[in-house]
Amino acid sequence: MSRIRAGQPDLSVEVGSLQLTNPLCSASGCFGYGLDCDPLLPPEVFGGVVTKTVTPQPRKGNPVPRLRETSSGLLNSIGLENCGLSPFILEKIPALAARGIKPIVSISAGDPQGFADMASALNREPVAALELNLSCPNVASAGANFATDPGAVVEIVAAVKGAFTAGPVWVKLTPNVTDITAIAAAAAAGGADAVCAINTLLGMDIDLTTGRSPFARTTAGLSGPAIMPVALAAVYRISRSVEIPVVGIGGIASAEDVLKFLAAGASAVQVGTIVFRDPTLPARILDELAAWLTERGCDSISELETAWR
Amino acid sequence: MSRIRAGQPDLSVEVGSLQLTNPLCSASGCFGYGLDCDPLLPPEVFGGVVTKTVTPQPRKGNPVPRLRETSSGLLNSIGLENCGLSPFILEKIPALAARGIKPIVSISAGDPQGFADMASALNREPVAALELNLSCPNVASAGANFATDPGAVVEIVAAVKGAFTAGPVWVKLTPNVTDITAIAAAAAAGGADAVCAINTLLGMDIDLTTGRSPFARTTAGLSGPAIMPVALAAVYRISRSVEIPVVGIGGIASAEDVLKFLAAGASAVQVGTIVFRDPTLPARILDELAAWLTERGCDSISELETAWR
Amino acid sequence: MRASLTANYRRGRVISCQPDGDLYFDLELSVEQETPAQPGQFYLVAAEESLDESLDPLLKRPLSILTSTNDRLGFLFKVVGRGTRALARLDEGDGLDLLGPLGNPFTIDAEPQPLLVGGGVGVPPLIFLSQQLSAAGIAHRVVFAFGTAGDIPKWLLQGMENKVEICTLDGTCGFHGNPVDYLAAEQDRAPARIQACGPGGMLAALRGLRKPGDEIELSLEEHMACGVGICRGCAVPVKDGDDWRYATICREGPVFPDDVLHHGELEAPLTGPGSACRCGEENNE
Amino acid sequence: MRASLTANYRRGRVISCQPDGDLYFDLELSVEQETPAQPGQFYLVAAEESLDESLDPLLKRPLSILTSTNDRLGFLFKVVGRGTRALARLDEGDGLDLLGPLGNPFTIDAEPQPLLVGGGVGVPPLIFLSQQLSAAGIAHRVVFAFGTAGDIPKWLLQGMENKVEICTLDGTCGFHGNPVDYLAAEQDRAPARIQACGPGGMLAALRGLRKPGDEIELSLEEHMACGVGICRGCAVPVKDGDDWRYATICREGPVFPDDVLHHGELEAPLTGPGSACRCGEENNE
Ligand SMILES: Cc1cc2nc3c(=O)[nH]c(=O)nc-3n(C[C@H](O)[C@H](O)[C@H](O)COP(=O)(O)OP(=O)(O)OC[C@H]3O[C@@H](n4cnc5c(N)ncnc54)[C@H](O)[C@@H]3O)c2cc1C
Ligand SMILES: Cc1cc2nc3c(=O)[nH]c(=O)nc-3n(C[C@H](O)[C@H](O)[C@H](O)COP(=O)(O)OP(=O)(O)OC[C@H]3O[C@@H](n4cnc5c(N)ncnc54)[C@H](O)[C@@H]3O)c2cc1C
Ligand SMILES: Cc1cc2nc3c(=O)[nH]c(=O)nc-3n(C[C@H](O)[C@H](O)[C@H](O)COP(=O)(O)O)c2cc1C
Ligand SMILES: Cc1cc2nc3c(=O)[nH]c(=O)nc-3n(C[C@H](O)[C@H](O)[C@H](O)COP(=O)(O)O)c2cc1C
Ligand code: FES
Ligand code: FES
Repeated sequence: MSRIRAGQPDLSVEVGSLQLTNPLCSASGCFGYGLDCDPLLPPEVFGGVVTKTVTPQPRKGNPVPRLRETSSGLLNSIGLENCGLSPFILEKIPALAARGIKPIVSISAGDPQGFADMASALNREPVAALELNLSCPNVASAGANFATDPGAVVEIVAAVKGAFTAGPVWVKLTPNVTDITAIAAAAAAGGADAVCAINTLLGMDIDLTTGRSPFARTTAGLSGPAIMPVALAAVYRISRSVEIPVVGIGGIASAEDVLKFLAAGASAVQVGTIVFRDPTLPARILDELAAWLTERGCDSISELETAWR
Repeated sequence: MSRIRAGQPDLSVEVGSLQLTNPLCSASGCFGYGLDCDPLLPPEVFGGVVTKTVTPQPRKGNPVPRLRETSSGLLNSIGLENCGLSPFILEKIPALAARGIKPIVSISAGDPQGFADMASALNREPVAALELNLSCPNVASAGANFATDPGAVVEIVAAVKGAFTAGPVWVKLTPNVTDITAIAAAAAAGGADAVCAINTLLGMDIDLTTGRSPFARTTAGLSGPAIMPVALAAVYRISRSVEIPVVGIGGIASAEDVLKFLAAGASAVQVGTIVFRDPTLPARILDELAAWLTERGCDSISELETAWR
Repeated sequence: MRASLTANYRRGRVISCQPDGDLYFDLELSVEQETPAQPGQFYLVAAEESLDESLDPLLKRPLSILTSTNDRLGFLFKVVGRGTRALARLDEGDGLDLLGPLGNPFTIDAEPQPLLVGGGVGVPPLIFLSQQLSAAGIAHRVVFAFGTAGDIPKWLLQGMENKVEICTLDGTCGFHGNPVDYLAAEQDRAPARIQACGPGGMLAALRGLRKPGDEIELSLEEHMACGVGICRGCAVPVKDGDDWRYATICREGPVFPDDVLHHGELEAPLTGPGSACRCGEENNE
Repeated sequence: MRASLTANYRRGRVISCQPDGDLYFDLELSVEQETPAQPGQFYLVAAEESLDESLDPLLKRPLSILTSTNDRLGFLFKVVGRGTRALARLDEGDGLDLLGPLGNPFTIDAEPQPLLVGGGVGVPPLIFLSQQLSAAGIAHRVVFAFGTAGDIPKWLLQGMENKVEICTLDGTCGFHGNPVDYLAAEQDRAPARIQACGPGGMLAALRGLRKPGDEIELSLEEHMACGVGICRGCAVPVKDGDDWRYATICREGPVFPDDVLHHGELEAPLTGPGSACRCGEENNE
């Protein structure tokens, strides 16, 4: 990709075959369907727009409360509230396309066939990539989920790859496993073009007026700066164990954080929770990223390595 | 246990057969051998004094840096630096005994026999309980550790139970597993008297001057308030899946936090990292715990349930 | 739902932050390029630039707009936890990050006659509403409820004393009891536009007072993260044809016409732990 | 190692917090029941009570004692990150939590003549030491190094100008270069007690200057958590008979006689990333 402005460092990155104008993508679930926060935070800011996970059918989501703040973290139990695949294809994708944006579409389904069906429906649409959300912690079936089972991961990814040829397929991993590199390897074995790490950590809170969890589903997903060290370790370990690129996610709140993920082995990153604190932050992060590179004499992200030699 | 002062609520708790004067114990590794911080933080404050993990032989520990702060968290890579079992028995236990304190002794060894040998050496000593540290994340053998392997857990616990009859045996669990309740069940099957959850999360940092982890061993253990939601979920899930008591650990920084762990199902708790921020905090937490109970008309911790009915 | 956000991200500077009564703080700010705000709208508020120094607390806190003029913003808040405790410490000249104005306002209309009912932290938007109604020459009633006389933010209510009918739960000032009991006693009340903000229990009970010709607008509360509808955290069930769906309080509310809300399976409290429809098989996130 | 801690946990109140030069801040506090402190000792410092409002940053920050009288404490610090940025914002009257005095001081002795060598944030304890030496009538030299003239905390060095020999790395003031080059030029220097605090590289190089009769005391730095020897976080290898062991800088240091340190496998920098013995098979924690 060419430089945006003369004299400014080139922030573009490649995640495998996918070129992004900058390494900062929106994390699924933290930016709606890409235009919901416009014009406060226009989707054009992001190198890639990952949309809220859609499922084959619409989902109402979980009862309130759905949020609790923890120390430097956020617990959420939204319950995959989404409009379902058809309205997504009929309304959300065209709205983005009208702005010249091809989203990275996060999908989730109940079985490999469900994933494959969604993937083939999306194969005809202007989308940049698919992101498979296998990693919702705490599903109704007591903690068990696809993303903890290497066999299921291979099967789902292979099914999606068979159905989707319009772009790369990313697989989003849960940190709630004994060895995340084994799941990453399964994704690669299934044919994934990249893995994204991490989804939320399994967490909980207690409401001291009742002595019980505030959440209807008891546990919830922990995100935000609190989890960044866990995410960095995951990205580092995965990037040294599989050949496919890694997209880093978890707690990013500054340009320094982005650089830490790139140094740990990520090809790009996603920001989620911190955008709730300050929707103007993504733009500021990119400015600071450019300034950091310039200070160290790097003309582009690809020259980052030289700053550390 | 009788009340300390008339009119003050009774803070004593039972962890199985072990009576503690209050639910607040020191976490292993965060309080030395019990007297190292005296008189600033006298060991008598704690309901139970869990000592730094000792190994059969002394260990020098890891090179510096060993610490990095993260958002509301602390990464450590101390490397199990300890004096070894013999000096511990010859010097540390008698020093505590002279103060009338029987420690809860954290031990770790390279194999089940090693654990059993340590346990029988300690069986003749004035100790209140053993805590088995199976859960050091990130050992040299690439992530593999006893605490992630239910079979190993059963074997080690059974070996220790055969060798140690002087008091209960607690098993400390790592959160870095797909299903912590399976490991807790293995501990129970091996004969453990209680499980302690959680040890540190696998984490990492990057030094932006080098682009590399500051730690010689790359990854490190994450503790502090950042991890409390993960610990609460673990305690909740474990306490509903095994019959033995659970000791809650992870990020506790206030009386409210202690109450949350008790509500989630813990019989007692341990405080670690936060003591580094403020060594006077444990005493203050106990005062606030007493005040909280009094306000809600509870005469003792055992009446806590009534506050939530 | 509005097509796009009119909210802005902006800086404010503290003019004053003073205790008012035993529980509340009055916070007055000067702001750059203030967007005109209407009663019922709110801001997300946090100490300025704290992201560089501290990521705990992580999120902004929602506060209803109490006053809004060209370059001034006023809030009234109660200290309940860490975020509001930090706000209470603000000194003159300190900076704030502000996102807003957010959400949809109360209706301003003379017919039926507005009856404002506020409890606790629900009072600020109704003070603002009352002032706007008065400015528009619209006759209205104001009923405010507090726990006890000492809680009443007296400084703030200066000039409104004659207009406000006060209830205290302990009877130390005005009517002894909650505003629902107070109003329930009025057998022959004329049809009113009941505009209410306060605890979920109060709002739910108010609905029981409905008489023919009444219109009811309720301003709801829930923990918020984004404040702009993208996190889906602040959900409330609303009618959706024959079905229902979750609306976001921050974007589609906080003010809802009562008859839009889906009360089907709801227990007494409108929102809050254990209140909304616990309908089955959803996953987290 | 001392048998028990003489440190206390106490509160301080800001008398003033002022920039001094382009990099440093002078912080003066009043404290309750101050324990007499000696040059080389330090405190762990954090904004008061912030635990109730924020757990980030989590830990206190170590700062060397610059001045210590009955009820006054002085520090000089450089803003490098979040913790020191927060300290730089302190206003008169703000509260601080303090743990200290911690660690072991420099030796105060006339023979051999003390030669104080400080670089950057290593300067404060040596200013304190110089004052104590002067008070005890002990003749000594002081060599301080800064990056550039603008960095020099001039306000602080008032009254010491005649005594201090200044080096700047860019030559904008005093000797052009680092203090090691400066001292290396002195072929016929008399035996000295070199008492140094500063960057690891400087300390390591200073050891290369040793002449017969010299005694060297180095004050070391490392990230700290507890400050009292219980977390084992601030380790430095020291001799232990024929072997070596990790000592804690907070409890057994920060001042170490050079010949106690175990330099065997060490590269140039004394502490810091990649510097100490990476000896094999230890686990974390
Ligand atoms: C649209 C809207 C307008 C509001 N206007 C005002 C106002 O004008 N004045 C005022 O004093 N308060 C108002 N609130 C409530 C205020 O936002 C909360 O009291 C505040 O966020 C608590 O933050 P904290 O960090 O002090 O408390 P925390 O430490 O986060 O929590 C302390 C307690 O408050 C509860 N709480 C926290 N956030 C909320 C919330 N958003 N809604 C309900 N309960 C909560 C928690 O469950 C907990 O019990 C409003 C809330 C909303 C959603
Ligand atoms: C015994 C002792 C005495 C000290 N005395 C002084 C003093 O008098 N004046 C002064 O300005 N500074 C002094 N320091 C250094 C000071 O403690 C650190 O600069 C401070 O803790 C950084 O905190 P921060 O939150 O601002 O930076 P962080 O955000 O924590 O880190 C910013 C940068 O500083 C580095 N850093 C952080 N802590 C330390 C540390 N303890 N040692 C070395 N590097 C660190 C980090 O690696 C990072 O590169 C002393 C340190 C020690 C151990
Ligand atoms: C409110 C909320 C909703 C989320 N919804 C989704 C989702 O629908 N699909 C998904 O894959 N991840 C979802 N996530 C997880 C984020 O995409 C991200 O993996 C996680 O929050 C960690 O990043 P962060 O710390 O930057 O937020 C959600 C997170 C939050 C906070
Ligand atoms: C510096 C440090 C050293 C530790 N050493 C040990 C140890 O030796 N053995 C052990 O079982 N846990 C050790 N831990 C883990 C703690 O006991 C505790 O499980 C963890 O820190 C979570 O609790 P916290 O958040 O209250 O610190 C250590 C933790 C820290 C921070
Ligand atoms: S707070 Fe995010 S949707 Fe309302
Ligand atoms: S800081 Fe804990 S041992 Fe030195």
